[in-house]
Amino acid sequence: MSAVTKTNTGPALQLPEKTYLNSTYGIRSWLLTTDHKRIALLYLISVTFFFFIGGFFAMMIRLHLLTPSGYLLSADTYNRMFTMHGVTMIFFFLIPSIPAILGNFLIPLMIGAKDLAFPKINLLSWYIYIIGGSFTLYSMITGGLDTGWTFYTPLSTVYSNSAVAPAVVGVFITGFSSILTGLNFLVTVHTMRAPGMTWFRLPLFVWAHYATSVVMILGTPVIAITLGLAAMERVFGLGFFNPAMGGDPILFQHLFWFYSHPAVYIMILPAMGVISELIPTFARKKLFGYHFVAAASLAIAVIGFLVWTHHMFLTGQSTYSAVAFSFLTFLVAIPSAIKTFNWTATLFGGSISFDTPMLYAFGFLGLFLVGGLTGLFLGCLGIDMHVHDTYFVVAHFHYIMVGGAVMGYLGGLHFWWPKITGRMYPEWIARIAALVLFVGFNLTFFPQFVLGYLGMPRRYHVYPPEFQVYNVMSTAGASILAIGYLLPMVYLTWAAFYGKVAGNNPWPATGLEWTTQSPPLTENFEVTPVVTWEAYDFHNRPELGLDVPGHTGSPTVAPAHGDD
Amino acid sequence: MSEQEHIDHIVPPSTYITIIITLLCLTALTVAAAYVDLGIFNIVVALAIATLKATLVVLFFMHAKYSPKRTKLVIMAGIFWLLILLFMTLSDYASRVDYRGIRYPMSQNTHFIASPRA
Amino acid sequence: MHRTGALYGQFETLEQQKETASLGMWIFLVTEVMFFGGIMLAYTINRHTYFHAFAMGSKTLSLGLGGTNTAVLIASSFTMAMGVWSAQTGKKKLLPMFLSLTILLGFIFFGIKYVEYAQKFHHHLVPGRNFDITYCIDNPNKCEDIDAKDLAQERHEIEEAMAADPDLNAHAQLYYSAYFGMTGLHALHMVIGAGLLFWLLAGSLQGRFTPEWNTPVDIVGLYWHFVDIVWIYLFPLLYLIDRHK
Amino acid sequence: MQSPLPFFPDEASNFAPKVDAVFMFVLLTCLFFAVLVTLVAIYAAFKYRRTSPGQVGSALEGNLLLEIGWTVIPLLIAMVMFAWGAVVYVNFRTAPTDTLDIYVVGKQWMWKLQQPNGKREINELHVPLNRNIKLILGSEDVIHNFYVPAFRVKMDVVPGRYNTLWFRPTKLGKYHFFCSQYCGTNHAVMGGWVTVMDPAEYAAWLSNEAGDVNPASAGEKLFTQLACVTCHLGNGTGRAPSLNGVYGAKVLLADGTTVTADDAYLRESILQPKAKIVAGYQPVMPTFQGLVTEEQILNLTAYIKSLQSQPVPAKGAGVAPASTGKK
Repeated sequence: MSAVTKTNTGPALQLPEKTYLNSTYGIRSWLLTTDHKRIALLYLISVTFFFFIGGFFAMMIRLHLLTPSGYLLSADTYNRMFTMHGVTMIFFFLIPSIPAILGNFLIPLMIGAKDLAFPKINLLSWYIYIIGGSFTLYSMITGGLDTGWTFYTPLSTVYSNSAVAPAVVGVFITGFSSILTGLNFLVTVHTMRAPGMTWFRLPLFVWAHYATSVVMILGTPVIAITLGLAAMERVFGLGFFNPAMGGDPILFQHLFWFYSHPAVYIMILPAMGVISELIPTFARKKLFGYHFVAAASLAIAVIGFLVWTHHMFLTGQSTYSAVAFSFLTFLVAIPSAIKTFNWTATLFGGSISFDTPMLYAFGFLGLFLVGGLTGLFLGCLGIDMHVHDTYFVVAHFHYIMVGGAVMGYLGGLHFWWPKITGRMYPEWIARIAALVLFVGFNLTFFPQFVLGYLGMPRRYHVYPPEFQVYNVMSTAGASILAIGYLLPMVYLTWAAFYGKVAGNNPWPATGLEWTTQSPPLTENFEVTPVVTWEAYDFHNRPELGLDVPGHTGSPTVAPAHGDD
Repeated sequence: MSEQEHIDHIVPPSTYITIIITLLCLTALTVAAAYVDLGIFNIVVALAIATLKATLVVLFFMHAKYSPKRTKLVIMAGIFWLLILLFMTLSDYASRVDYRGIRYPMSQNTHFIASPRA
Repeated sequence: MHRTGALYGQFETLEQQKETASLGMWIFLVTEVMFFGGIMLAYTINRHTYFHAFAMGSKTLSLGLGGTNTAVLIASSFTMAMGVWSAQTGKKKLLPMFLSLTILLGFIFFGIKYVEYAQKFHHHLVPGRNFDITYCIDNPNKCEDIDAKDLAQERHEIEEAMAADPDLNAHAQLYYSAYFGMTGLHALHMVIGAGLLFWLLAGSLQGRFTPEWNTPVDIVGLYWHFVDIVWIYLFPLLYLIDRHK
Repeated sequence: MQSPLPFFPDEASNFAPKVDAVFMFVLLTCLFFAVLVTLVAIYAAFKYRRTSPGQVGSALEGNLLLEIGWTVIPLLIAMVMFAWGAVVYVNFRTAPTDTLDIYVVGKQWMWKLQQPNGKREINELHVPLNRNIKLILGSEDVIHNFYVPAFRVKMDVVPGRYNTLWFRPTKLGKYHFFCSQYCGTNHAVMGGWVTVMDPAEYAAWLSNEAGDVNPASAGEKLFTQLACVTCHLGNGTGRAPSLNGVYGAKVLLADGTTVTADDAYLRESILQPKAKIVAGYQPVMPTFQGLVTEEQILNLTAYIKSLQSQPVPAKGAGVAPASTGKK
């Protein structure tokens, strides 16, 4: 038998004496830290906080929609709920979730660096995030926000009676947090790789974050200036987007979607990166078509910038332009398809286990498949003219962002929890939670596809009674989903303090982050590692202690590096 | 180390002086050009001169000419994405025709309905 | 992470550190390009839509002040480049001098900009409730800084533009939104740049920058040149195009 | 929609079958791929499940032919989807020349429509069967969107410009239309009904007004039809004062004076809403001059009279509070 079982059950496992968690103490050592791992934990706490705020709004929306006439909230309150749900979830949960938590924690570990290139800027970006978040929370408390997360003008700049200015300023500020994170990642991947860590030995998680950073760098400034102009328009009466002054509200949409469409890739690319780690690890096999998956990430980042007006097919944009953008939209579907096929192909010939992270990976595959394919419906001009701005769109992007990004996020959190905390989460309850999430998610959002095709528009606080059946299903699903989100929050927190000690490499996995102790040292590695293996290569890594056919060496006497 | 030379390439002051004189001359030229009505070429000439000036600043003052390929890639990416933003948006405006067959911008009708804020 | 001399703990070598800082600055400048790109797009589309109003707006700006400011900023870029050269070649006396010159030129720019802004406030050309493109031709006694000949010329131009675009006042306001938006944003960047230059000046007076380690001078230089480039575009866009149509 | 779990809305325009056909093509293609990938993944997951703790997978790294295959084949299929969809859309954006033009104005939160002969409607659209109809869309305030699910068409209504939308109704009946671009508080109630009529009936309708017997109930119907109800909410939370108990009572105006809400006042308020503004409210009500006949004004007045007995809300009432009323 292999050493794996031994390392997992051996009684001798103890947390290492010195880790990044206990190197210094006190609130100052956390709030002024420049350690990327501690900053990642700061993000984890704040992002989770915003997730539950956004989740609360979501619950109110679903409860309200149980009946056609909506007994729970007034029209204005309902409008505030869905707007604040969108703003919180997109700008304060989805965009920072995987990059700022897992990316921050793992990228230096994965490339064998001691920290990110600019540790102080990394801390600064967390503070900017908190300041932006505070502005937005302030707007929620003082009058709320009822413009929709898209802030369409002139509703947002002239007609809305809610606290638009602080919310817009909050999102504007948070944008800089995202820019600085992206900048830090790009520079880090370029200049901080350990010896031997060539570009094509990088884990795909790093590739995905590289692509994400490109989008953050190039897209976010545009939303910043756009929201800046919108705020100026509301406060000082600048007129770029106000038709009463000759401005053009469609221009706002162009600028808004130039960022906000690629922003979808900021949300989904890191999740794809997580899945590209999970599948090879739990199939114990190299990822099928590594180069293609890496290239697909970059292709998504680039082509993703060329499709933004598919959100505007029915605003009266030029017909020619609509046709061109529809064409490009179909092109951007291809790299995602390539990734999906490669993940599926990786399973062949694998040695597949069904640990919780892998269940999330399977869940991601299924939900991303539905979400991605329904994107084709919306990119198709002839269908979009019917389903645009209906619940079909709502269902589609929740499949991508919740089904895709959040599944990836939770999968990654489970997978690296032993690295982050040094302790294992309880396996069985975690598997149950993953299943609950999958079932609850589908019950919540699948009926919305049907609702959309039947013609129920988005953002309705009351609706014709013929739509009720599907709304009831959706609300029932949302209740299950809520439990599915609460469970991991509870047991992961518990496991961080009382879970079983995990050891350095419990799965085992091949990444550089698993060669150091769990939780890692503040400097990550005792000596700078030298990389001699390809990503996800289980065959030439005898120190993992696996039964590789053709290798007879016992793991305990294995050489330090691969013997090829 | 060749890498080191790339980074610390020292541009002699004579080059800087040549560049600033060129830049000032180009500024004078563009101001002079503004006094001549070239029709549609007003904007072309003004932007061409500005681009030439910006290129000189990037290449010499900012040492891009002596920088590693990676830096040049970053600059090109920035320009490329800016062009995507400008031209793909303009492509919509340039090809807009409204139901009366009127092209943008003449189709923009701000007198449709007086809409003072309530 | 511990710092050893000029080397921060996360790096292995000084070259790596310098490379990283310079790459970081360049990438930041790309984000700045996109940032200004958004407002340039708003400008472009509105100029395309309301060309009469925008040409009219250009004509109300002073070419002398704008041109002088362009020259001033180009000169400051030159002194900055010389500053970087002084740091690279270890001219410890010249560096503070060139940095001070750069700051001085920056402040001359601010001074001229202030004169221009004050004029616009005075002439009711700031977007908002009091905006009135015809203010000066209606109240010549309140705009004594414009001489009678220019005023007559302006009256003629405004009447002509009004004939082509009856909503001239609203659309000229868009021009001034672009003018104040773009130059204001540029001025904000200049203020940040001036702050950084003061910080460099303090460092250079302490002799902190050597031929081996002058990264801060180098990257602040990049930033300053970028701000110059933005102005190189703003000048023709706001002051020059269609001025003499 | 008789089925308890409907999947398709009515197909009532020339575009409905076209959109549904593209939809079915994309749906079936996607279903095929989704099922394929799912089955393959499930098969692989069980076939290659881990049998011993130390087991590793094969050394398989990739296959160029497969990669090319699953790049090119989806690309070709996607191009078919794109082209088909684009054909339908271009047809939708290019209106024929023989259309019946109807002007539509969106306003927070009602639709004002005008037939070619000048006849006006609010939140109702009557169109003849099998005629090409073109709606010319404009907005008074924010962006709206005119959406008829049964016709499978929608178009944004953007302030500052005209958009158009055309269709040919192919089935008699009454169909919902919605505002599907979020436009503020009452976005969800900013909708109405499209009635597709027999051409002869339509002609008769165009030149006729239908009467109603009971003035108060006719007035109530009008009150909803004209979208008065979206602002004059009974509970006083709307953008306009509650009309409960207003009739015959004193009303406090913005300039501090009071008037008695008699028939003349109500008539004036309907036709020239900006003449006397109730204290605490903005002059947002559109004029109904030319929109309502004298008979309809009488009906509305009768309805407002019938609200005399309704409970007056504490806040947002049209009725002047007792203290100020005495002055």
